[in-house]
Parts: sequence; C-alpha cells; structure tokens
Amino acid sequence: METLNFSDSTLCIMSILMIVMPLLSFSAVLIRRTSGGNFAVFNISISFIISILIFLTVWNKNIVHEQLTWFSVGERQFTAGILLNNLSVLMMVLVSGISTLVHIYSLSYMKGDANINKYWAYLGLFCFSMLGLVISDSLLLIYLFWELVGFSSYLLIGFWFTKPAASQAAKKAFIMNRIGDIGFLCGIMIIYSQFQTLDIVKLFGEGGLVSSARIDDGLWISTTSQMPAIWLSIAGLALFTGAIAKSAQFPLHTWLPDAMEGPTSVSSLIHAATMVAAGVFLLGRVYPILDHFTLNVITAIGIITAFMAATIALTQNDIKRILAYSTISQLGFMIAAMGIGAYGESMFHLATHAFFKCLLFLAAGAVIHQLHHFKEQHQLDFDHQDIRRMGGLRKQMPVAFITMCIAAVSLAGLPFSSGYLSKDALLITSFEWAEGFHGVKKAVPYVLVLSSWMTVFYISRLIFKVFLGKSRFEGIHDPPSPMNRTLMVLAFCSIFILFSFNPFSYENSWLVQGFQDAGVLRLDPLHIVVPLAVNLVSVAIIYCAYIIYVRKDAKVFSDESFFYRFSNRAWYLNEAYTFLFTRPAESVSHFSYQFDKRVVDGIINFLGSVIRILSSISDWVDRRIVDGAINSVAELAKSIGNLSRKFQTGHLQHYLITMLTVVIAFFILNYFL
Amino acid sequence: MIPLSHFMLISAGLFCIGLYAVLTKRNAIQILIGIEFMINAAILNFVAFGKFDKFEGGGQMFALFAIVLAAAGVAVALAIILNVYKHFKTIDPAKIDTLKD
Amino acid sequence: MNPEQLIFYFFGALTLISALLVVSIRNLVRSIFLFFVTIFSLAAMFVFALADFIAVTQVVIYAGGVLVLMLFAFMLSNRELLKGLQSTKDGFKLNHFAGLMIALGFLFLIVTAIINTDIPEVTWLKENNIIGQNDNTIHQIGINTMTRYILPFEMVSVFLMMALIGAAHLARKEKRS
Amino acid sequence: MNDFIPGISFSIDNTIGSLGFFLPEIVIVIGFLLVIIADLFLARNNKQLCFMLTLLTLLIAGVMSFNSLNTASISLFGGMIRLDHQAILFKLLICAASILFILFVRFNKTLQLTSKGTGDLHSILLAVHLGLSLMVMSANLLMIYLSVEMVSVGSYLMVGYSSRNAKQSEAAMKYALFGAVCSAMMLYGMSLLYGFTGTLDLNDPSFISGILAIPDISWGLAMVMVLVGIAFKLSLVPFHFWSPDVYEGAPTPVTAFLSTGPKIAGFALLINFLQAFQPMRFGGLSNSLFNFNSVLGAVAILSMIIGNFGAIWQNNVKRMLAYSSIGHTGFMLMALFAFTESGFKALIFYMAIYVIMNMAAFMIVDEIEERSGHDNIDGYNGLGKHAGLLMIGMVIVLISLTGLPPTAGFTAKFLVFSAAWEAFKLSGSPVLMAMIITGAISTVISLFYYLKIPLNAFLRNSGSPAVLLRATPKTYISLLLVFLLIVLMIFPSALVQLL
Amino acid sequence: MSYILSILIFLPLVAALIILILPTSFRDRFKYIALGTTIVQFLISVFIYLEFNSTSAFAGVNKENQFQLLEKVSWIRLDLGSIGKLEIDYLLGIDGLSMPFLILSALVMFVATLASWEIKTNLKAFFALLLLLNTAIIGVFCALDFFLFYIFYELMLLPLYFLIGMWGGVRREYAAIKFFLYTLFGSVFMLLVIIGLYFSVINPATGNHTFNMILMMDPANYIDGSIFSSIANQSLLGISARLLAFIVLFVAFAIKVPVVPLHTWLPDAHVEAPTPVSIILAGLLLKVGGYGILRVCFSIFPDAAVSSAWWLGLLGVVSIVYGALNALAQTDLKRLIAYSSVSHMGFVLLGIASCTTEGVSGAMLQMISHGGLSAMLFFLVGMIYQRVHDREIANFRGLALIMPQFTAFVMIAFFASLGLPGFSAFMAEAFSLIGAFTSQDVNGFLPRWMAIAGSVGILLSAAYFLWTLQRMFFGQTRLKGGDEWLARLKDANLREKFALVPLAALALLLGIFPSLVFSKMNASVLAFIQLISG
Repeated sequence: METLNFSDSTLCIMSILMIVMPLLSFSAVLIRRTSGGNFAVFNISISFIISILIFLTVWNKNIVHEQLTWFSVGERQFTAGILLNNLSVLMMVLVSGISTLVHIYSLSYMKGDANINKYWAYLGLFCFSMLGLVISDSLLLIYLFWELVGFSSYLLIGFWFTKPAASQAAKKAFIMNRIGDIGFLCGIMIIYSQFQTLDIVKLFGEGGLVSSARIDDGLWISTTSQMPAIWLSIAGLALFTGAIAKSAQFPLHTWLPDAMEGPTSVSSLIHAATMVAAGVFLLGRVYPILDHFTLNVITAIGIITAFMAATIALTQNDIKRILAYSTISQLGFMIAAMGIGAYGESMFHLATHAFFKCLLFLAAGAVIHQLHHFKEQHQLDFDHQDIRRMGGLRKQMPVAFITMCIAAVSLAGLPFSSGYLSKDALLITSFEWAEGFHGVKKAVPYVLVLSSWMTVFYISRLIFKVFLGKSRFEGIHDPPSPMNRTLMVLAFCSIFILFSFNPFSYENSWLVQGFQDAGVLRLDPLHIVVPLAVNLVSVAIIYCAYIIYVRKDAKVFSDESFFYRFSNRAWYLNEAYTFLFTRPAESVSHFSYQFDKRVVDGIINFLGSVIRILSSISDWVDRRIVDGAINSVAELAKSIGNLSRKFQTGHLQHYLITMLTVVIAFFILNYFL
Repeated sequence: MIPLSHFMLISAGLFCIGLYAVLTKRNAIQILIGIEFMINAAILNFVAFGKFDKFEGGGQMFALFAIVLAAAGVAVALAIILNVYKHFKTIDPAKIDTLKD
Repeated sequence: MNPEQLIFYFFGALTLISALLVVSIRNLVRSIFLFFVTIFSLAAMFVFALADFIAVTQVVIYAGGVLVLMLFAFMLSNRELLKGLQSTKDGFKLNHFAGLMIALGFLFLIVTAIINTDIPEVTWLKENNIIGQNDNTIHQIGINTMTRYILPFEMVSVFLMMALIGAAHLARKEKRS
Repeated sequence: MNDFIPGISFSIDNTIGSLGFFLPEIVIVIGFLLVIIADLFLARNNKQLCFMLTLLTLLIAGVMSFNSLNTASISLFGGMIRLDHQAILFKLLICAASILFILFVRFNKTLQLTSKGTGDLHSILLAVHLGLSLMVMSANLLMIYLSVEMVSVGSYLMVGYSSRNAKQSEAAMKYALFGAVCSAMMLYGMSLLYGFTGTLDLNDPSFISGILAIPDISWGLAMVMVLVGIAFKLSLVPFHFWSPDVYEGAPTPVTAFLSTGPKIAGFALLINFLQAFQPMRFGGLSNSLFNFNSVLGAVAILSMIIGNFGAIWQNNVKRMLAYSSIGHTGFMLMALFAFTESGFKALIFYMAIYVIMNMAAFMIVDEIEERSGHDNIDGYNGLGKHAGLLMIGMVIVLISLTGLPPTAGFTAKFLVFSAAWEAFKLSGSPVLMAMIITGAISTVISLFYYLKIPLNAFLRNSGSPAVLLRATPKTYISLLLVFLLIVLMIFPSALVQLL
Repeated sequence: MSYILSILIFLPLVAALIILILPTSFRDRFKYIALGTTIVQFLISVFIYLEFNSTSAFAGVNKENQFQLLEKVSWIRLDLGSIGKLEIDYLLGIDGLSMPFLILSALVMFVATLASWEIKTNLKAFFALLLLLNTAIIGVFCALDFFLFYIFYELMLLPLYFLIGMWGGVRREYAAIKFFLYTLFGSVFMLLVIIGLYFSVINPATGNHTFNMILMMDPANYIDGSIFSSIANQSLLGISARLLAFIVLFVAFAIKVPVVPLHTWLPDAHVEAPTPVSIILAGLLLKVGGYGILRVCFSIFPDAAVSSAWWLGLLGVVSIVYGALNALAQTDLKRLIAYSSVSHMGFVLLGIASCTTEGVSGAMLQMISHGGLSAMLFFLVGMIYQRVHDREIANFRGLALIMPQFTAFVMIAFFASLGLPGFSAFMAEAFSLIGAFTSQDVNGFLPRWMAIAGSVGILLSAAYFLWTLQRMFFGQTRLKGGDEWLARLKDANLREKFALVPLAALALLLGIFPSLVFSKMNASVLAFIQLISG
C-alpha cells in the first residue's frame, strides 16, 4: 500500500480533529434542539476519513507520541498527549469505520423516534470518548475516556428510558462497569505510587519503567520506590478487573445480555464491535505489567467465559440475546488469547469479530425492524425478537439473509471468511502454547475448540430458524436501502480479502504481522491439522443442525411412498443426533444458563441486596444509636436539671435543712473520714 | 473565776437550740426567736472574750452593735411577716410556697 | 464551788432550759415570755464577764424592744396563730428529725472545736490585758465609740434610720386610690 | 480611764485624716438625709424629686470615687476600712448598678404606681449603696458584719417594697428569714474568730498568727460559718436556694439590682476576707485538712452546674435569669479562685459586663412584661414580629450572657478563662482544670435555655396576636446598653485601661 | 488595594445594614441588593484570583511575609498584668490554601441568593442574616489571627440558627437547636485551646503573647515549659497536651466537616433548612471545617497530626462508606444528598490525613468541587420542593418526560458528583485516593487498604445516584399529586438556569482544567507538606 507522509504534529492535529468531530454532533443538541442525523453522519465520516489517513501514515512506522503538560500537582507533572502506534491506529480505524456504518444504518433504523436528536448526540459522545480512549497516552486519560464510554453506553442503553427494563439495564451496566473501574483506578494508584507517572510510553514503552522494575526477595523495586511483590500481581489483576467488566467477562458479564434493551444499532456498535473490545485493548496497552500469575488468571477467565457463554447461546430464543452471548464468548476467546500471550492474534480476532458481529447485529436489527413494522401494520402481538416465531425469511429478505450467512460463516470460522483466519490463528497459537506445559493447561486449547464448535451450532441454529423453514409473514421485504448498503459493506469486510490475500494462512495477514509475535515456537503440523479438524467437524455440526432444525419439518411434506427410506434413515439419524448431540448439549446449555441466571447473576443481585440491607442497617444505627446517643445526652442534661429542681420546693425550712446538711457533710468528710 | 470554755459551751448550746427552732418551728415568729437565740449565743461569746480585750474593747463593742442590729433586724422582719399575714392569713412558712419550681 | 460559780452555772442552766422550753412549748405566748427569761439570764451571765453595760443594754433592748414588737405581732395575728398551733399538732415531722440532727451536728462540731483548742493556751488571752473588777467599762465604751469605733457607730445610725423608714413603709396602710 | 487618754488624740487625727478619702460615702449619707427630708415634705408637689436627688447623689459620689481612682492602698479609721484601686473599681461598678437601678425604677410601672410612692425606696437604696461600698472596703469583722446586715436588711425591704403583692411579701419573708439565719451563723463564726485571735482587724498580724496557732478544725469551722454569710450574699450553691424564689417574687428592678450590686460587693468582700487567709492557700498550711482550693472549686463547679442545669426547666424568665446568674457567679468564682492580679482584673471586667448584660436583660424582660403582660417564656411567642427591635436586643443580650462573639460577654468570658488558664499554668491544680472544663460545658448548656427565648420570639408564632402597649424609655435605655455590649466587644480597651 | 480583603468581608455587612435601615416598603428590592452585593463580591474575588501570585515565594502557610493582600492592624492591646500584654491583631491575608475558597464563597453565595427568591416571609430579616453570614464565612477564610478567626467562626452560628429556625421546615426548631449546640460544643473547647496556645506562644518581635496563627506554627515561638511547647512535652489529663489540643481542635472542625460519628446534625439541618441555607451549609460551612483542619489543626500541631494521621484516615474511610450506605437508605431526596455530602467530605479527610501532595491537593479540589456540586444538588432539590412541597423519592416517577431540562441538570449534577471523569469531583476524589495510597511509600501514614476501601465509596455513590435517577426520573410519569402536580411541575425557568449554569460550568471546567485550582495552590500545598513532614 502506498505511503503518505504527515509530520507528527500534523498527525496530532488530525487526530484531535478526528476526536472532536463526533463531539460536535453531541454539542449540536445543546445549541439547536433539532440536529439532523445527516450532520452526525457527516461528522463521523469525516473522522473516519481522517483515521484512514492517519492509519496509512502510521501503520508499521515509527510511533507518534506528542504530549503537553495538562496540570501539575506539587512538582509532579501530569501530561496529556496522543500516542499513535499500530494498536491505536488499528482500533481507531475499526471504531470510526464501524461507527460510520452504524450511523448510516441508524438513519433509517431510528427514523421517526421521538428523541432522535438525543440519539445522535449520545452516539456522537460515544464515538468521541471511544476514539479518545484509543489514542490517549496516559492511564489517567484512558481512565477518563474509559468511564465516558461507560457513561455514553449508559445513556444509550437507557435511551428508551420510559421502559423500566431499559433504565434498569442501563443502571446495571453502569454499576457493574463501575466495579471494573474501581479495579482500574486501584491499578492506576498502584502504578502511580510505584513509578510516579501515568505516561504509557514511559511506563510500557521499550525499556520503560515497568520492564526496568525488578523483583528480588519478595520486593517489587522500581527506580524510585518499592513495595511487596504481591502488589505487582494485584496491579495486573486490578487492571484486568477493568477489562473484565468492560468486556463482559465472567463473572461480570451479566450486564451485556440485559443491555440488549437498547436500540439494536447501539448494541451492534457498542456492545458487539467497539466498546466491549476496549477491555482487550486495555490489556494490550498494559501488557508488560501482567505477570505470569495474572496471565494465568486471564486465560482461565477467558476460557471459562468463552465456554459457558457459548453453551448458554445454544438454547436462547431471543435473537439479540443469542448474539449477546456469542459476543461474550468471542470476547472470551480474545481474552484467553491475551492470557496465553497471543497478543497479535487476539487483536486480529478483535478486528475481524468487530466486523462480522456488527454485521450479525445489524442484520438481526433489520429483521427485527421489519417484523416490528409488520406487527404494527397488522396489529399483531408477538415478541418480534423471538426466533421461534420467525422462519422462512430468506425469500422476503434476501439481502439480510445473504449478508447474515456470510457473517455466520465468518463467526463459525469456515474458510474464505475473515473469521476463519483469526479463529484458526487463535486455536493454533493456543495449541502451540499448550505444548510448553503439562497438566491442566493442556486443556485450554481443547476447551477453546469445543466452544468454537458450539459457536458453529448455535449460529447455524439461528440462521436456520430465522431464514429457512416455512415463511410465516407475507409482505415482508428487505429494509430500506441505507440499511441494506451497510449490511453489504460489512459483509464485504467479513470475508478474508480485507485481511489477507491468502485465505488459508493467517500468518501473512498484514494485521498479524503488524504486532510483534508473542514468541511461542511455531509447530508446522498444527497449522495443517487444527484447521482441517476443526472445520470438518464444524461442517458436520452444521449439517446436523440443519437436520434438526430444518429437515424435521421438511419431512412433513415428503412424499410417503417415494422418500420413505430416506426419511426413515433420516429419522434414525435424527434420533441418533438428537440422542448423541442435542440432548447433552441442551442439558449442558440449560444447566449453564440456569447457573448463569441463578448463581452468577444471582450473586451480583445478592451483593446488591446485601448492600441494601447494609445500608438500611447503617441507617438504623445512624438514627437510633449515633443520633440517639446525642439526643440522650440532651435528655441527661434535662434530667440533671430536673433533679436540681427537686430541691426547690419553695419551702423555707427545706432550703435551710439542705444547705446546713451540705455544710455538716462537708465537715464530716473533711475531718472525720 | 469562770473558765472561758464554759461560756462557749453554753453559747454553743444556745446556738444549737436556736438552730433547731429555726429548722422546725411552724411559725415565723418562733423562727425569729430561734434566730435571736443564735445571735445571742454569738453575743455571749463576744462578751466572754471581750473581758480579755481591754484596750480594743472589740468584744463588748461588737456585742453592743450586734444587739442593736439584731433589734433592727427583728423590727424589719416582723414588719415583713405582718405583710405576709395580710396576704396569706398564715405565717406558717410551710404553707407559704407559691414561689417554687 | 464558790457562790459565784454556783450562780453562774445556775444562770447558765436557766438559759439553756428556758431556751429549750421556748422552742419545745406549743403556746406562743408562753414561749415569748420564756424568751424573756432566757434573755434575762443571758444578761446575768454578761455581768460575769464584767460587761455590765452590755447586760443592761441587752435587757433594755430585748425586753423593751424586741419582746414588745413580738407581742404586738402576736396580737395582730392572734386568731391565726391559734389556728397555726392546731395545725402543728400533726405529729413528728421528717424535718423535725432533720432539724434535730443538724442542730446536734452543729453542737458536735462547735464542741469539738472548743475542746480541740484548749482555750487557756490561746496566746492573746495570756497577754495581761484583762478588764479588772474595778474598771469602768462604760467610760471605755464611750471613748471607744467616739474614737476607734466612730465609723461603725455613725453607720449604724444610718442603718437604723433605714430600718425605721423601711419598717414604717411596710407597716403603713396603703391608702386605697 | 487614763490609759485611754494617749490613744484619743491620735485616733481623732486619724479619723479627721480619713475623712478626706471617705467623701463619696459622706456624700451618700448627706444624699440619704436629703432624700428622706424631700420625701417627707416636698414629694407632694413634684413626684420625681427623690429620683433626681438620688441620681445626683450617686453621680457625685461616682465622679468623686472616679477621680480618686488611682490612690495607693490606704487603711482608714484605724483599720476599720481599707481603700485601694480595686475597691474603688468595685465601688464604681456598684455605682453604675445603682444608677441603672433607679433609672429602672423610674420607668417601672408597678413601682411608680404604688400609692406609697417611691421616695422610701430611694432612701433605702442609698443606704444599701452605702452598705455596699462599706462592704467593698471593710477590713474589719465588725464592719463586715455591719455592712452585710445593712445590705441584707435593705434588700429585704426592697423586695417587699410594694406590699400589695402577695408574691413579693412571700419572697421578702423567705429572703429575710434565710438571710437572718445566715447572718446569725456569720456572727457566730466571727465571734469564734475573735475568740481565737483577739482582734477584729483582718490585716492585723496577730489575726493570722492567732489562726495559725490553733488546730484547723477550729478556725475552719469559724471561717466556714463566716463564709456562709458571704456565700449567701453571692447566692453560691448550696446557699442559693433563696435566689430563684426571691428573684421571681421581687419587683423586676429590685431583682435586677439584687443580681448585680450585692454580688459585686460580695465578691469584693470575699476577696478581702480570703486575703487574710493567703498563707493557708499557698503558704505553709496549704496542706492542712481544710483545703481552700477544693472548697472553692467544689462550690464554683456546683454553682455552674446547678445554676445552668436548673435553668433548663424554667418557664418564668426572671426565674431562669436567677438560675443563670447563679451559674455566672460560679463562673466568676473561677476568676477569683486564681487569686492573681490578672484574675481580679478579669473578674472586674466580667462584672462590669455582667452588670450591663443583666440590667439590660431584666429591663427588656420588664418592658415585655409591662407591654404584653407575659413574664413566661411561652408568652413570648411571636413577639419577634411585634416587638422586633426589643427582641433583637434581647437576643444580643442573651448571646452576651452565653459568652459568644460578637458581644462583650465573649471578651469577658475569654478573660476569665485566660486568668484560669494562667492560674492553672502556675499551680497546675486539677481543680482548676475541672473548673475550666465545667465552665466550658456550662456555656453550651446555658445556650440550651437562653435560646428558648429567641426560639419562642422568632421561631414560633403566637396563637393570638399580642397586644403591645407603646414603648417606654426603658426600651431605649436597654438598647443603649445592648449597643454598649457590642461596642465593648470591639473596643474593650475603653474599659480595660481603667483596670 | 491593600484593603481589598476587608472590603470583601464587610461589603455584605454594609449591605445588611442598608437593608435593615430601608423601610419594609422596599421589601421586594432587598433580594436585588443582596444579589448585587454577591455579584460585586464575585467580581472582586475573581480579580483577586487573577492577581494571585502562585510562585513559591508566596507560598504562605507558615511564613507571614509570604501571605498576599496582608492586612495587619493592631486591634486589642490589653495590659493584663501578670498575664502580660494581650496582643490581638486584625490580621487578614490569603495564600494558596485560602484563596480558592474566596471565589467559591462568592459563587455559592450568589447562587444561594438566587435560590432565596422562593423566600416570601420576613424578607428584611432573611437577607440581613444571609449577608451577615456571608461576612462571617469570608472572614473565616481570610483571618490569620486566631482570635479574629474564632470570632468569625462563632459569628456564623447565630445567623444560621435563625435562618434554619425561622424559615425552616416542620422540625426546624429541633434542627436549629441541634446544629447550634453541636457546633458550639466543639467551639467552646476550641476556645480553651486557643487560650492555652496564647499562653504558650510569644511574638518574638514584641515579646508579648500573641494570637497570630502563623507564629503559632513555628515551634521556636513557644515558651519552653509552656503547656503546648513541643520541646517540653507536657501531659494534660493523662495524654500529651499537644495531642489533646489537636484532638479538641479536630473535633471542633470535624463537627463542621462533618466526620462520622459527629455528623448527625447535618441531615436534620439540611432537611429542615430552606434551600438557600442548605446551599450555604453544604457549599461553604462544611468547607470551613476542612479549611480549619488544614489551617489550624495540621499547621499548628503537625506532630500531633502525624501521630494521629492513621486514625484520621480511618475516620475518613468510615465517613465515605458509612455516609454512602446511609444515603442509599434514604427515602427523602434532600436527606439522601445530605448523606452524600458526608460521604464526599470523607474524601477530604482521607486526602488531608495522607499528608501527601496528591492527597492534600485532591482534598482541596474536592472541597471546591463539592462546594459547587452540593450547592447545585440542593438547588435542584429546592426546585422540586418549591413546586410541589414534597421531596419523597417514591412520590415521583418519570420526571424526565415532563421536566427534560431539569432532568438534564440533575443528571449533570448526579454524574458529576458520582465522580464521572471530566467533572471536578473525579479529579478530586481520584487524587485524594492516589494520595492516600501513595502515603504508604512517601511517609507511611496510611496503609494502602484505606485508599482501596475508600474507592468503594465511588461505587456506592454511583449506586445511590443512579438508583435515584431510575426511580424518580425514568419510567412513565407517575406522581403522587396527580394532575395538580403535573400542572405545577414546570420545567426550569430562566432564573434557575441562571443559577445552575455557572455551577455546572465550574464542575466541568475544573474537571477538564484542574490546573485552574492546582496551579494556584501548588506552592502552598508543598509548603504545607513541608511544614507537616517538618
């Protein structure tokens, strides 16, 4: 690709411009009540173009890092600046690109909503903070944008704030993210008190402070100060907590399915493509500080999430929820990859996933959108997100069908798709990594493979249930053109060509080359075996899914006399598959779903209620004991006063008696005791 | 020649009798009498000691003044008591307790 | 036990007994007259302390002043007092007991004070400054009044004036207006 | 007979010489006589003659003593009385109290309307004033007894002055009998002291030597009996029982006077009396069983506690102020306790402010009682609206009584605390610390009840619209005093440079 | 020029007098007089801010010649014989620790005055008291003589008592009395300590005892053997005298801050007080406490401060968590915000206790930002209360539909105070916590867990604010008062926006450019740390 040349300062100005553009569409609301969507689209596309330029300039070139003093506390300078390296520019393009598409998509998807201008504003705010998060160069700034991202997602999830569920979900999302944020903050505190700076380059750059800090006899010693070694791991884990919450990892993932209360476009942008990836991005930023223990924890969390989310997705019926869980599990893949040190592969999967998951959501959104309209036209009442109510849409909505299929293929990781490249990259690397170990770590790649197979199953189930089978709705057609076009563009982005000209080898993908290798030794056989094995099984799974979900009702129409044997055999097959695969799968899925609802989410809610109880207890303490003590002091004073009144009987001789008694008592005490 | 201490003992007795009257009698005038006893006890002391104070004459002078003052005091006190009687139709201090907490 | 002492102790006893009667007797008239007896025997004891003038004053002022005042007061509120006497028949009150205790307490205190200090040893009593049998105390008092004690003497006059005015004011019937 | 001759001429010269320093009192005596005459013969045709005469007398006396302010300490009339800078200051305070008192009387309706007229009151006041100044100066047991009796009897008369009121006569009787008992005890104590020392002159060296010669239970008893008399005048706990009843019963001006004049003199007297016992306090005998510090400390603490806590429940404003004045007395005792020069200065300053505060407070209370007919705190409801200015004045006075800025009460309290601190620094006695802490706490407590007045006046609304008569000059006098309180906060030097 | 502080202080007093003099027929002009005064004050304070010299040569804290706009007039000189000469100066001056509060006071006062449009009864008294209070508060921030400081400090009580008591809610009497007694209890004992200090400290120039705070900060000025001299470490009632004095002073200010468990006056006072008074209470009074801890407790008794830092930190953490938990349990919106104040002021204490640059700067910023934000919050509550005279959270639902602008302001205020980055509270709390965490390395005062425990407060604050949002503003509109309320709940009017916008702007501005405050006070904070660590 040809190279452009901009001076660093120009790049910074450009990137600032790129951040600010979406902010304009936010501030537009403040200025004039009605700001059209076109304005927002214009802004975001401008920043997309800029980001492309920056990308082309910076990718695989020297890092651009400009900063200026933001403020200073005591003698400590706190800088604010821009850091452009492969990681940030990649994310930059990803975010701005997808946002642009979603903006366009929203033009028609959100048409006619009462608060549409608010929608654009929030979207703008989100893009602003997400882009800022990507390019900022100090942990403090990152944290700032990190929370802003959470805030804008709060706004967008609760966009239809009149729906109790929506505001509930928004609150849940924000608070669970807050938990992560606190972890992040603690990480920042630890790093700051150890290195007295939050500048990423100074900390994590080559020969940065973190790498130069060493550990001996239980002390973590940096150039300036030292603390017990445990704090290194704590720092890593704390930062990872941030990632867990943001990227919806186990056990803080339950907010994401609820977040589907927001508009679908929002879900696709924020809760599929970009924001949730921020956790992975953060891990990428702070990678050097993660020690072995932390990495192991990360891997464990990653695979657990990947597996259980996949199992849950198997039996969901709400189309968006299926996709949400699939997002969670895919993020689990990325996190796990980070854990095993497959830094590049993880980013690669992040990129590809961004596109095809976004596509999945948007296509699903198209379906929902159309069904919704259909519902309103015919005054029907059914849950227009329930896949059991759908079917046979492939005729009416060909575009949606095709594009979604592409996305599904990519998600399933079948050849010629971008997903194929990235997922195989992940699996292969994990196998290579597992070679180095014995015991439980050996299991990691197998769990990943298993979950990817389940992925294949649930996504094909989704496709089959929605698009194949008998059509139930007459007069449904493809959504208006803006939506369609976005779907097509994304579909293009979901095939291999964008990332590598060789559809089978991820290694010559420019993206993977863009990141330094994690340094696990390469084992050639795996590069052949793993893809073959995985994909063959995947195909088989698709087929049986097809049989389970399509042929079952196809059989009804089959001509008794002619297709008998086939059907019969099919029937056996059916039984066999059901027995061998579906039952266990479903039971596992049900179990893990229940586990998820009852235990994980239960624990979260339980914590919530514990806090409530605590609060009411402390309230009681405050009213009764703390305040009660104060009031009782006042009462005591009064009662003393009352006591002294007892002597004021108005009776002269009593007065004299009391007085003289005191005098005598004084003498007795003083002289005779 | 009477020892001084005997004077003092008698005066002490008188004083305490007066005190008793003050504390127990149900009649303002009797209380007044009790007070007079106490004063007279003091006077007795003064006089007894005054015998040994020829030039200064402190004891006797003091006794003199004390008697005069006491008399005046009694006069005023009685006037007040009569006022009280006018209003309360009693001079029993135990019955006069409109002023109290 | 020479007659002098005999008489002294007689009067001492008389003082105390009469005083006791005064406080213990119910009838006010009697107690007032007994009060006179007490005063008189006190005066007698003054004489033993060679304070004849004081003795005279005592008798004159108390018998002539105080006593008469009290009788007047008694006359003015006679009916009521009799009622008052009935009212006090109500047995042995708590503050009778308390009063008794306190009186005894003070007696105890004063007596201990007297006993602890052996009076004859008090220094100034031993300075030979004692009034002799044949000293004319009246002269001395006269001179003292005009010299050393002139200030209190004058002030007492003011005091008496005030007391007079005040007592008169209180006793005066206010004219209905 | 003859052995008296030499003394005579000497003591006559002494008397003549003393007269020069005794002029203010002489003026008072003359004024006293004039007022009596005026009341008897001239009062018919102009009512306020006695008032004018008394005022004039007091002013002259005041000016005289003010001019003789910086005279060295000197003992007059053969050691009967002793005059020094401090005594003159006390006399000035008393003078101020008396002047305010007669102004108060002048504009007090109930007293002005008594058919017997106020002439006697003025003459009695002058006599009491004389007694007070003697009390301040007296250095001799006889003078002490005489002056105390003079003041007491005068006070009884004042309390029961307008005899048409049952409460007044009750108060007068209680006061008289209570006082008589106390003074009888004092007299007995004096007789014992005289017996032990052979002299009536407190400054006579033989007095202290005589005391030191005998066991301390003896002189302890004697002294306590004398102190009973003084403590009664100061209404210190446990000799305070009369004061709430009497303060409530007496005519408001009299109450105001009783709460200031006799207290001032009482403190002066206490100082004079204790001065004689200095050796027992800090000298050799300070470790004797009879421990002055603990006694005074206990009394002060008790007074602060009983005074302030007792006031919490009062509903009658005058009664409440009576209790609070008990508390104040205890607080002042803290300054006296230090027994340092600065302590006395603080004490005098406090008293000066106290006179102003109390007079103002009682004047306002009386004003309100006359105009709205309420002397109960409940009656004050909503007065803030109808008599705003007066109530604002009241609030400032109360703040000053509590001892908070921006009022002179704060400065005064502050100085007393300073004196106590200093004394604590010198002696380090825990009693002082206890007193200081009690003083601090009692400040908070005092706010508790002082605030009840503004609480009712401003925070609550009266059920029935209060009917208010038009303001009398008292209002303006009291407001003047209030203004004085604030000015003295900002420029205390004006007062302190006299100390 | 050199009298500018006096002008700033006594301008309101003059205005108050004018209001008192004017006849009641002008009653509806009074508020404009007050407003004008506050505006002038604000301009003056801005001028001071701009002129303020923030170089280390003007750090101030414990060097009198480094204070700016110094005014020194010898005020009271009493010759008290053996106590020596009483030396009280009229001593004003500002440094980095006090200057920010001037602007804050002026701003909050401005808002409070705007808020007092709702006051209808007895306007003369109200505005006179308000302005008197104004004088006292600014005086406290400027006074450098302890006597003067104390006078202003006490002067604050009385107006507040009447403001709460006369224009307050149902239980106003209880609240007012409680507030007054609470504070007085603290300050009376403070007076004792002041006197003790006075006897221990000597002005080297004149050789007299002095009340000059700045001289009190220098151990050299203490008479050796005096009760509070750090050399002769005397003990009082069993414990070290200096420690005792520190505790007494701390309690006095902790009551104002308020620190758990001395906070119970706050909810009552806030709930009962009329809106402008709650604004002042939260916006300024609490800051007086924090300022006092910095200027008095720590500066004068650094050694005691060091030895008790751990406990102060603990109290801070407890306040943070306890306050937040209580806020979560409240059903009355105003009470909730009152408790949130307790929680937020806990950060101040934590930051100060850490004795690190970050911590103290954070605490200062927190005070400023909370000053603005709490004022805003109470103003917003007042808006609802004024419209329907109800504050029960349960009685409102879906306000966002009927009062969109109001809701927008509420969200700004809520998110700003729950520490959303970009708003001042975030910077402040973050730095308080960072300071507390670093303390272990720098001076070892506070253990690390305190910072982490404190950060839980951030989570809880998010919880109660968002919960409130969800309950009151989101969902379908449902009001207890029905249509009648619906009619009365108008959206924010111009005056209210006029009051709210500056506060929101302040929060945002300080969030994005904290250097606006930091740069002005860095030198002083460094000097302060220098003083503490000796």
